[in-house]
Amino acid sequence: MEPTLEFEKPIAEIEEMIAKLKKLSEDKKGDFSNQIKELEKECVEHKERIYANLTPWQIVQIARHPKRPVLEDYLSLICDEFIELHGDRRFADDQALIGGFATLDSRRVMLIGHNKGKSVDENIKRNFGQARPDGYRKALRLMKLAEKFRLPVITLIDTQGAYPGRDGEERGQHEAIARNLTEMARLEVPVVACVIGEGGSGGAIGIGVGDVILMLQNAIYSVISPEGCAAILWRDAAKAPEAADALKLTAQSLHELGICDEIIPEPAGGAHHNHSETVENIKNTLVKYVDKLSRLSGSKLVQKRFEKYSKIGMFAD
Amino acid sequence: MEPTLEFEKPIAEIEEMIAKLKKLSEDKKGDFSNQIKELEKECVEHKERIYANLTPWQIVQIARHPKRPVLEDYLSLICDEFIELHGDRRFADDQALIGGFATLDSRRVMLIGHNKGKSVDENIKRNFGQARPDGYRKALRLMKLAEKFRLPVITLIDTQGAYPGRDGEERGQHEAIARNLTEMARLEVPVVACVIGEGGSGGAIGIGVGDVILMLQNAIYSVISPEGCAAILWRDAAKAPEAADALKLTAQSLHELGICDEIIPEPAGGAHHNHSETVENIKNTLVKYVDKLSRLSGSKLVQKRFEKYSKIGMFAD
Amino acid sequence: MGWFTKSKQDKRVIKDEIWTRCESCKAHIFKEDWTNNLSVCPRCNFHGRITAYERIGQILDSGSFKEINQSITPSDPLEFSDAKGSYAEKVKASRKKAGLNESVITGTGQIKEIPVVVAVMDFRFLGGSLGSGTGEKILRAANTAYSQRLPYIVFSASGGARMHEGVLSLMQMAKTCAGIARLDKRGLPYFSVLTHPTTGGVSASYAMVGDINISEPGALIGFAGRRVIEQTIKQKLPENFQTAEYLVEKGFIDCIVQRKDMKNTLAALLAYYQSKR
Amino acid sequence: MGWFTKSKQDKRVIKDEIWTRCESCKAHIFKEDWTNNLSVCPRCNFHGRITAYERIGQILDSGSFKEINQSITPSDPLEFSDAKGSYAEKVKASRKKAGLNESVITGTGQIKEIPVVVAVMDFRFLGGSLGSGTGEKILRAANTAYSQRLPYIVFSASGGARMHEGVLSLMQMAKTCAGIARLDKRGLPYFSVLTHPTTGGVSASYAMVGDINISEPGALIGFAGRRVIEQTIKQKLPENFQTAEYLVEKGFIDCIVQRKDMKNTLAALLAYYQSKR
Ligand SMILES: [Zn+2]
Ligand SMILES: [Zn+2]
Repeated sequence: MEPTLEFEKPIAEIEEMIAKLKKLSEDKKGDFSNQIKELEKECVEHKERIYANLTPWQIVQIARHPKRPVLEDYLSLICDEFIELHGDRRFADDQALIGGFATLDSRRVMLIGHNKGKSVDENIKRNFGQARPDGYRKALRLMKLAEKFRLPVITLIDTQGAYPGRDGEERGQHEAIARNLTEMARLEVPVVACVIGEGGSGGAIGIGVGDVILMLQNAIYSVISPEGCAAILWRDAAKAPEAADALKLTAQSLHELGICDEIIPEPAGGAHHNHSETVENIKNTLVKYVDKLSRLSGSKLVQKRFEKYSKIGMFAD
Repeated sequence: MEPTLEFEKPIAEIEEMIAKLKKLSEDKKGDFSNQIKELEKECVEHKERIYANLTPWQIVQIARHPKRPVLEDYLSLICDEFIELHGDRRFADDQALIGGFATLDSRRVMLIGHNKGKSVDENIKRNFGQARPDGYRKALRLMKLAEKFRLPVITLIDTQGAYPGRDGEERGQHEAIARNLTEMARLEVPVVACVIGEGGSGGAIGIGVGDVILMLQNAIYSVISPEGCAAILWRDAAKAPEAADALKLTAQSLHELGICDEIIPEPAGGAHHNHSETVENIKNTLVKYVDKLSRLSGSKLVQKRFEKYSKIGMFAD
Repeated sequence: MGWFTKSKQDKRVIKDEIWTRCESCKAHIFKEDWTNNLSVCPRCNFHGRITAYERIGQILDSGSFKEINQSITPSDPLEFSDAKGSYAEKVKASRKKAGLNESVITGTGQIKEIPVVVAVMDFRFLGGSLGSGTGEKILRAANTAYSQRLPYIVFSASGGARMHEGVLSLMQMAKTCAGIARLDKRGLPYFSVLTHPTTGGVSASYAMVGDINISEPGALIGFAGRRVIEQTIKQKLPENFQTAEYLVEKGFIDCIVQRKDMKNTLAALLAYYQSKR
Repeated sequence: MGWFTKSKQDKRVIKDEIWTRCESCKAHIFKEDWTNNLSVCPRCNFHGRITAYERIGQILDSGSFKEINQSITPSDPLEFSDAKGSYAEKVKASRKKAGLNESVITGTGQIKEIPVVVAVMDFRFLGGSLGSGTGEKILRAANTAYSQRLPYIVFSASGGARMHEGVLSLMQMAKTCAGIARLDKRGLPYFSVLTHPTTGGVSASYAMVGDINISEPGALIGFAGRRVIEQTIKQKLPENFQTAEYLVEKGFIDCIVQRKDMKNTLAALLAYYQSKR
């Protein structure tokens, strides 16, 4: 597992010792089976202790882990078929946010998601999953196409945020996101939104208005990055761990706040430890909600979605 | 009247002579009343002969006359109010094609038109009325707004054509025009299209799908400019007069072909000879059709519009 | 006794009482002139911030405003605290200073006898930030317009989302837009007036999806902050970047209206909606 | 007797009979290889032009095609003549050469047993130009799809409007799009396949408003001609300007599909429409 997160180092050290002892055993340099057994026990205990008590800031690091599965992994592992559809029919085809027809367990859907890369080259082409207005407009076009074809929409959210560059601003990042929020509210097909990694503010919600909002166990969803929040409210970006805590950005917190409808479990230590287990969990949950929501009429879906969002928020009156 | 068209020169010469004789009379240099009377008679005869037998190529020149009234003239002369609404909500506000709420004789409408300038500076800002995709997308946005507000749409067409530049092509001149053709076909409010000067191919029809198609008497409407047609089919742009003849691009020809529903008369020699008369004619005709079409329901309008366009075309079967 | 004999400290107090300094051209303007000119700088036409109730006074027919949901005020759902103190304290201070319970005032009223529903943001309350209460009030006002079939007009003035309410604040973007979508479905007009400044999450939700988007001269309107963008692109931005005028050029604002003309313009625009009802 | 003894003239004849020269890479390819490869260059993957009936053979299930409106053919509404002769003569020559009555072939058929309506343009007939007959056939086919509630697929290949029919040709852009609008209203899918070349008035009407726009590799797709644009901007254009690949980048084409995969891809796409019917 590379690179290892700071708080995972004790585990990595034990695992390394176990590996060394096993090698010695294999090379007939002695019998270390007792030591190995004890270390393995210790390792399990360590894991349980560490992973059961992750701080929000540790979860942020898992959500951003470079080996965490990204959209491409889900496409290849959960889809029997994916036909990418390109372009916003206005200006560009934004590779930071892609979509197309997909088949999951024989369910045909429109699948849309932020497209983080797995390498530097990919990330340059895909702008690290930070979409421009063209990306959001493409997403909307595909959602409207799904509505015409009566297909459920699945969105997989994984972005630091919408791209804060000059050209994005000039082409109306605000308008593109605002338009999506408005149109998604009245889309007459099921919309299943799932945060798979980082749910970064406007860039996340721009494809995130769902009948259900799902989150992977170590995904985060926040109004601002912990670093950004710390820089503004603590006047010190290094206070990001405190901000991460205060912002209540974990799946657990969002579930308690009534925003996240279901948390999809990850393997101990995070999705990057076991892609296939994560993928199986997410696929089953997506299919469950697609099936459940597909039983409702378009107008019923819109009505219930309106009621869902009407209820979000806490204030005194 | 400046500048004078080639075929109007005999008239201009006689008018100049009349002016000189009148000046002499005023200066008490003699009595030229008989000569003046004869010349005036000759002038009227000349005008009748020339203006009654204008060739298509001469009409092209009138349609392009630099003193011919442009959109701005109509806005100020036929509208009691005009509130310009800007922008396509995507990329730009194209000043080559503008629109907004307008009031004509107490009728409230959405008025959209190509925006040729009256000076070099204006024409640079307005790109000589040659719109980019942003202009066509703005026009569509305003038409959809009119539909929401249940307002009739009036389009005033006056362009050499859509802008054939690199950026227009890159932002989808084809898509923008095609989209307008498709959406205008199903707009559930009255659409009155009127060619006031040049109706240049795709750039014209891009705002030209109407329940009625009106043309000013000396306006032209063509699939290609006479020069362009001559360059391709005659391999000689100087054959534009022949091409203008062959293309059947005058209001009279289009009326005979069943495309132009009504020809709005211009003063003898063309609209540039008398703006106010032209303006009065056009206003009355627009109001007449707005009133007539406003009696039909949205779905009836769409059905009749579909039938109208279904019938356009001549072929053997 | 002439004021020349006063101490420096005292002079400044008097100065603040009778002068207003224009945020844009830095000119000192007699406070009375400033107020009489609707808080618009007579020198440079900068449209200064005004309170929600001042705005309502300028736009609605006298005596026609009936406030709704006045008592809605922030709770502290995350029990949020930062280096400078707790959210709860900030709210308390802001309520006291601005004399408001939330960053938006909503209600019904008339513009030249045309009945409308309005929501007017007030930047003094936590920088006009979008909290749960703000979103709730903007949605409820939209719902009033929906059920009474009235035009809806929102005046925005906001620094963006309210971090202290975390994702609850972010969700208000979707919540308010859901209300706007419903108005559109029923064919009801929604006008958005973006005043100085309208940025972040508010620019990326209800403020940008008006049937007609209106702004005041010089207003700052943007999604990402200028400094964030400059860091991203490692270049300086043009002077007029993110001004209302720039947004007209880029196609996002229908028209810029002087404050003194705002009421007349809104009435004129509403007339186009009314003409076929 | 070996062919070395033949005259130069004779050699060229034989060469033309057995070789095809690729329009793009200029390679000489055995005609049989060329044809077996669906008229796609085995060297550079250039997708050469094919006839409408060849296309239909590649796309529709064998024997499923039923042509409609075959007899529609140009009249000469403007009695058009230019320096090179009359339109009537050109039509006559084109009919004879291509063995077609118009620049488009329309009918019903099946793609992997999914019933569809298709219109397939043929560039050999007056450069695939959009005449009154073309527009009529494309609209009538759309109407067939409308009344039988079937998907509609149009394969475009066109130099644009047909000047010889004047404004009647221009009006076909609106006429065909009116048919597409009606399909959309009824929720019927419309796929546009833009093949080499699709330019001018056809690109600016039905070819560009597909629910899904598909193209073949390297196809030329544009509104204005390259030379006209270069004259306008007084600059050279990039090499790949107006290619299908360029249009994907610019956001106007959903996907580029190899000719050999076209039938399978269309069937796969149609399945997404069919799944909820
Ligand atoms: Zn000032
Ligand atoms: Zn080749």
